[in-house]
Amino acid sequence: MKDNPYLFWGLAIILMLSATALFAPLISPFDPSSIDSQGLLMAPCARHPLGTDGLGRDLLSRMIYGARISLSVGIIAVGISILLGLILGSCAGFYGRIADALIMRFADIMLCFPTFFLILAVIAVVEPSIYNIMIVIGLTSWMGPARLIRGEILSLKEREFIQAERALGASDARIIIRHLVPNAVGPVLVNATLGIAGAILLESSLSFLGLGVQPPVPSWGNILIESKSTLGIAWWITVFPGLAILITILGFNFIAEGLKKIIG
Amino acid sequence: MILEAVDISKKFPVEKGMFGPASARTVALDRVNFRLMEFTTLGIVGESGSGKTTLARVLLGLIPADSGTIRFNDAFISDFRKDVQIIFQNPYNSLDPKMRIKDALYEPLIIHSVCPRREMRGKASELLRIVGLDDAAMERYPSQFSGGQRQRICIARALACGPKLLVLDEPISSLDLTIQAKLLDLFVELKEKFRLTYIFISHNLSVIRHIADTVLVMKHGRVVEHAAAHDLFERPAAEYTRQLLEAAR
Amino acid sequence: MNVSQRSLKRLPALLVVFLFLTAAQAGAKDYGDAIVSASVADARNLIPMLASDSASAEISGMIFNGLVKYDKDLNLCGDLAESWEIREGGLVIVFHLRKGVRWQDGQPFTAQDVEFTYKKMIDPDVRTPYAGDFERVKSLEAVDDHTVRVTYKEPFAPGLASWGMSIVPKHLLDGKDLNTTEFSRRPVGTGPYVLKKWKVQEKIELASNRDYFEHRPYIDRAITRVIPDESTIFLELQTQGLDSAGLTPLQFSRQTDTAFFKKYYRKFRLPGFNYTYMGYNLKDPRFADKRVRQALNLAVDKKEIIDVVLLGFGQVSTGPFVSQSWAYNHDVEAAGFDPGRSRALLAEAGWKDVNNDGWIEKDGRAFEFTLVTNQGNEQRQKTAQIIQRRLKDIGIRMKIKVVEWSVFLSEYIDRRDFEAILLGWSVPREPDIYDIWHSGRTRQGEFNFIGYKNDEVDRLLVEGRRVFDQGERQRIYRRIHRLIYDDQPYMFLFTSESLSVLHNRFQEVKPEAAGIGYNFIEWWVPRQQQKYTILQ
Amino acid sequence: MSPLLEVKGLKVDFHLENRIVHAVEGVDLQVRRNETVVLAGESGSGKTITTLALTRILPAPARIVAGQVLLEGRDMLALEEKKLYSIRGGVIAYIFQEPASFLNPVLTIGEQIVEAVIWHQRLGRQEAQDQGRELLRQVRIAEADRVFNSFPHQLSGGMNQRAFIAMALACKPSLLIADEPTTSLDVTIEAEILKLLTELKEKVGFSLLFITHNLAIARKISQRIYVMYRGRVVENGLTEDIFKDPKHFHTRELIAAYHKIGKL
Amino acid sequence: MLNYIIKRFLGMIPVLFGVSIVSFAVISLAPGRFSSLDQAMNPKVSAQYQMRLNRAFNLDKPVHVRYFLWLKDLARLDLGRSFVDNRPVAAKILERVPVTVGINALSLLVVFLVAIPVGIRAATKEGGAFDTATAVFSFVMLSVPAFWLALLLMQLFCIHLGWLPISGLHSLDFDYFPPVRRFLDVAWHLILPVFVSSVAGLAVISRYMRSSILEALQQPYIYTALAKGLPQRTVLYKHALRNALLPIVTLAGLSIPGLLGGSVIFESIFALPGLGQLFFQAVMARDIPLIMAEVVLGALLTVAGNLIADISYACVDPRIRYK
Repeated sequence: MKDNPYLFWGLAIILMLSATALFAPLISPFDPSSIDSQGLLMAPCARHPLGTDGLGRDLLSRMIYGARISLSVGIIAVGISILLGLILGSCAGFYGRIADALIMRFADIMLCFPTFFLILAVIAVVEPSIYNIMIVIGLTSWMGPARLIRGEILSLKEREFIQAERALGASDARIIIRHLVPNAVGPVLVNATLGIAGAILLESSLSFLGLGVQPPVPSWGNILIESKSTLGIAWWITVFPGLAILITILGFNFIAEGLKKIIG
Repeated sequence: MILEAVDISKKFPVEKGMFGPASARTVALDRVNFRLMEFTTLGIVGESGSGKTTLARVLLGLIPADSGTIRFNDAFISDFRKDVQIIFQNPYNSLDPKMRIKDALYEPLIIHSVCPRREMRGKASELLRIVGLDDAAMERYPSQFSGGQRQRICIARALACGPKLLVLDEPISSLDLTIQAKLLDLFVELKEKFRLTYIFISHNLSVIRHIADTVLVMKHGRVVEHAAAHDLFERPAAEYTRQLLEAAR
Repeated sequence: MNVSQRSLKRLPALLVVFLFLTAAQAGAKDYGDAIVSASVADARNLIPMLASDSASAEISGMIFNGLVKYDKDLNLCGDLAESWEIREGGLVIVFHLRKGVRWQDGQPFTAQDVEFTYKKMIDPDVRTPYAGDFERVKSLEAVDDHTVRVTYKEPFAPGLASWGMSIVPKHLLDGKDLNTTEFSRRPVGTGPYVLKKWKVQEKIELASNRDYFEHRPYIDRAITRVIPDESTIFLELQTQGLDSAGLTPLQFSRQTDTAFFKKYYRKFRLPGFNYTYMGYNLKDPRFADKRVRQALNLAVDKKEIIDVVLLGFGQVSTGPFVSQSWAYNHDVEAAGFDPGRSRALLAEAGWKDVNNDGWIEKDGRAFEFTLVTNQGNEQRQKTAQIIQRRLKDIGIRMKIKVVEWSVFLSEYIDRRDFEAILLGWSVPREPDIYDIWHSGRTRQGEFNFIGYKNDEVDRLLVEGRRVFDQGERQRIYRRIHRLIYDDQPYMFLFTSESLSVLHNRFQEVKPEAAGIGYNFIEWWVPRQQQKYTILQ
Repeated sequence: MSPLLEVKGLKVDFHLENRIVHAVEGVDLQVRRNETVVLAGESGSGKTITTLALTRILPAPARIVAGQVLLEGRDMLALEEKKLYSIRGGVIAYIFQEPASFLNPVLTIGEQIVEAVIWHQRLGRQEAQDQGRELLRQVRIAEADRVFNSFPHQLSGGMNQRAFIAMALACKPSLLIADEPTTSLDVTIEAEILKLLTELKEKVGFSLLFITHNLAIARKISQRIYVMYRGRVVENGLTEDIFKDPKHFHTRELIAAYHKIGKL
Repeated sequence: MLNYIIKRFLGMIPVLFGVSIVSFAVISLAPGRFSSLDQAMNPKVSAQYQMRLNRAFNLDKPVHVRYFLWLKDLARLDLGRSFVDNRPVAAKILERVPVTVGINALSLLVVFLVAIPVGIRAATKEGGAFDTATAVFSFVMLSVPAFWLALLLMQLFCIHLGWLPISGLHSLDFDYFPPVRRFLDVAWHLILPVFVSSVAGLAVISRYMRSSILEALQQPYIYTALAKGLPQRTVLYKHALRNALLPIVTLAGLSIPGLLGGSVIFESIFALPGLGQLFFQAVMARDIPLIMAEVVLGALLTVAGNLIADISYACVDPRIRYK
């Protein structure tokens, strides 16, 4: 592990953040949604290490709960998109011809839409709770992984050890599960970590447009957006969530780089 | 007679670059006929592009032939996927890099349920012993072996389900001469021990002379000559065969 | 004062400039400079009758005039009409038009233009949202070039105010399809400012109309920059990139008490023309019970909302009017914050915390409802969260649902598919609120979507429309105010003050009931302080 | 007469991530003018590394640790990099195993020949192109013009190797190093290339250092053979002596395999 | 070449058709309808007005009928009129294209002009100070949320230091400036937006270029070039670089659709009249003709971009051009 600094630091950051998210109720000094009309916009001080926001809520607590939201949005959204990508990608890659043409054309169509249009369309039908956001981001970002997996499987299919498996009489399903997927999983994992980073960024951009996670539930994205109007006098409400997003995505990018080194 | 190939033909579409006509096709196999006697070794010789590899893949059913039929004598070949196996040329490509040798050997045992789960380890180590490797190989990955050792593992895997016919597509061509010699001896030994039938494909005439009983010479997908090894090397009938022999001397 | 100005104009330009120089010391006002303000959205259509969005309405308001307008004390006074008479008990209004008024392209303004505007207003093909009041007119007749006689089907008091609608030039629009004419991008009006340049989604530049019938405005150019993001607007203010802008309570109180702002800007805190309310769906049995509505009203501390959300820049609202309007009934006292009485009233209505789990129930069902509000309005979301916590204190569980604006209208408001909504009304100067409170206005798309019905209020609303005398109307509307507040169909929350800031180089800016913009053509900037001077 | 090339105690190490591999452990060899010497050995014996070390075109991880390479008396290892430019291609030229991968895929054959001629003989472009076409005819390529303007992937293995030889001989080197030039070719074409090489050697006059693991070829074309095993020269001598009376066990093993499946 | 392009164009039709169907369905079936009301509801706006609008815009007809009406107009290349201000949709899009395309093209230019040399230098000096510095820069810039960076830079450069203008494309009296000053004024306004929008691209392309060069330098034909005695510079810039640039060409081709993809957030913070804003406002107001026009246009560009990427790759890589 030591000879792979990227992976080491990446995992360190993400584990620390996951711990924060997991034990949020224990380590958060205040209830994130408790409004204190006397303590509006207090600068970072002993009582509020990261200061308070426009409604007098403690920023540190909101950031800690925000970690829970942003991380879970990232991980679950990418989980869905990777799962979908895996299924559709391997079918397109393995069964080829019609399946390939259909799935890839469908991916082309989906890729033509700007992400927020797809997301808006779904959010307009289902109101923007956290879970819907995760599902929506997942449903609208499977095209990248699908293409990647299809490419991997197309190249693997020609390799001789797959022909040998066929000659041994292995069924298609066995070949896909036992041989194609394990060999394709490396690059997919790298794509997944980058995907998580992308999903977290996307959630914060959605909050900017008012479509992200709805207040009072805190996510780094909507804390950051609410801070826009107080940038001049309350720099901390803008700086800290931004830094948190930066560090988290940096962590995932490091893991991706580290993984790339391992799978070569 | 263990196998008879009748008028096997196969064409491949040729990619003429992104903008060329897609319809041009090259001939890979052109009405190939031959019979294979049980317990013998049929050598197939030809230069690259002669169609020998395609023929191997057609025989294994990995690629469908455009026309022609392959008739197996069911006295010998009752279960096609069990009784007919293949060894490829490039040892670095024919083993799943993500799978331990133990699991690679288990694959045929599981697919054809050759023996119950608990006996598989024993069977696997026996197979390794047959091809001259020891149990230490079990837990290691393909990347930790030399080319020669990997080819031995492939042989062990092919033998796992007790095949009758082994198609060897240039099995030793990419190895050093000394290792080629050792593997040839292994092939001969295994043929006797398990009463196998070989189809041995190579572009190296001296290897074919060493191992083949009968020889098939192929050029541009057609069988140019089919004769007993001894006759072919002494009195080649076809002009092309003479050229090959001349070039190799 | 008007006559002397006009004669000056006929002198050759050079001489005029000379006169200015000499006149400057004598305390006369200087011409020149520009005022730069910002709008979150670009104007959509500058034809006044089609300008349904606020940005278009504001810009077209400077280019056109109506027959009447509101003066600084919110009373109606003449604009294009010099005077008017109410005849036959309110059935007929005769307008006497101002003489010598010209369109910005030099053509004279006549009664034909008024007749043309009226015809277009009631033309079904013209997509104007303001046709309602004009459909009450039985006939309009241009007696002569400067007299217009309007006859109503029945006396219609708000009719007079409806003639604040801008008049459009017949000679330019006759025979054209108003919905698609290019006129909407290149309007010609009678107003103090002329459209000079419109760069889409960037800026709209208006230049002063030298021949404006009152007098030439002192400020040469009025520029509106389109900046979609509020915080970017505030950043521009901090570098004097803008001369005037609205402020949020936070910006007004904390961010603008810096030396920079005190040095260059003047802050204005003016009464707002709006109120925010929580509307109940009166068809819901729980809210049909008046005691429940009054109990909820007692449970929420409006003062706290104003302090936290508006930082004190707002007043508690006690009804559908704003305090600076003559229709407002100052005797109506806000019910105050009394959770104890609220619980008692709820108990009286059968809502008690039977299994004392902290939530009150009736016939086994907990009091739980969802408040729906629209996205993009931070004040409403914060208010909802405070109400949520206060209702929790008396055992009522209220969920908040924030929905995108157009979904809010079509799925909740139009379909009456809500238990309670958090919304606001902008209150026009004319106090006629028939469309919101009359029980006849509850069909799809109409504004009495809470389904309010009070016979006396219905009768008074009709009466208020018939009577022209303001004293009599005042008595009616004050009565309506009392009745509605007692009925509590809405929990009236607050009226937020309009906070704005203006660069201090502009002189003669006097805040009045009608705000500060009523005398815009009088504003001027001393020559040496002028910031944007360009060689014409 | 002093030999054209003399290598004394050449040592080359490979610095991999966590270990050092001694690829060449002290090699001594000589090549006289117009002589054909074979460097025989199996894969991993260090024969290719030895030849690349002669003009210091080793891959990054390789480092020359000791030894001298005397070319007409001058030690190549001590020379400054700039001085080597005139030697490489001018005095010592190379031919490699798979012509397709050792030729630049995006440049025409002509361009790759011309650039060497221009660089070494400072000729004008037009003159260089004429000389290039003449070189192609010299290596018996029938349609010299077509080949001159084609790309490597449009030509057969044999044709590419002929072009490669033309390129190597463009600047009339005195020593041609051929690293298994025919291993990837068909038997018939292999014979043609070997015939071409010997003919050119007689006509143009250069020494040939031929690297192979195939003793049949070694016996056919060389006067002297060096046998390499695990980075050392284990035996050297006249070709016939080696075949008649091999001393080292590895040489004997090679000869035995040759007799069994090496010759026809 | 031609029949390949024709084949690809024919392939495009189903995709574009699919896109138009999906977007029409999505936006028509999604709840919420076009309404002219601002968020500050004005009671003076009469109710029948909404009915008139629905009739005027055929909103009262069933979805499939409306789709065919739209398709019929599209066949006549008439994209219809925007609900919001009744102006022809084509005009509304065209007037915004220069801004969005301009900024995107500029940042693409900056990205490729800066990232390629940076990538090359980082590769040739692998492991050196420059290499690690660019690596850190790339990682941070890849991870930073663009609008957060924009806000902070605005606060620093525009407010605190006052060097740069905050928003907009032109200074106030731009129309009265002499041509040279106009050019400088626009350039001055574009410094921050172009920088922020090219930051991510810079990071990606420089990393990509670095790994592409390193890979090319390990190819066998590099040994041939060295063996010919060519100097280090020629080996790097002629042999290695030309091969390493191939994937970059594809990346450039694939970013063509991005040219028209304005970023909503970006344009609202910098108050730039781009297509991103137009599209977002259209979707929010359910301005169906405008949405359909932009979606189909975007799809056309995406597919065209892919084609251009493939063709440019073929032009650059002879292995694909001729077989």
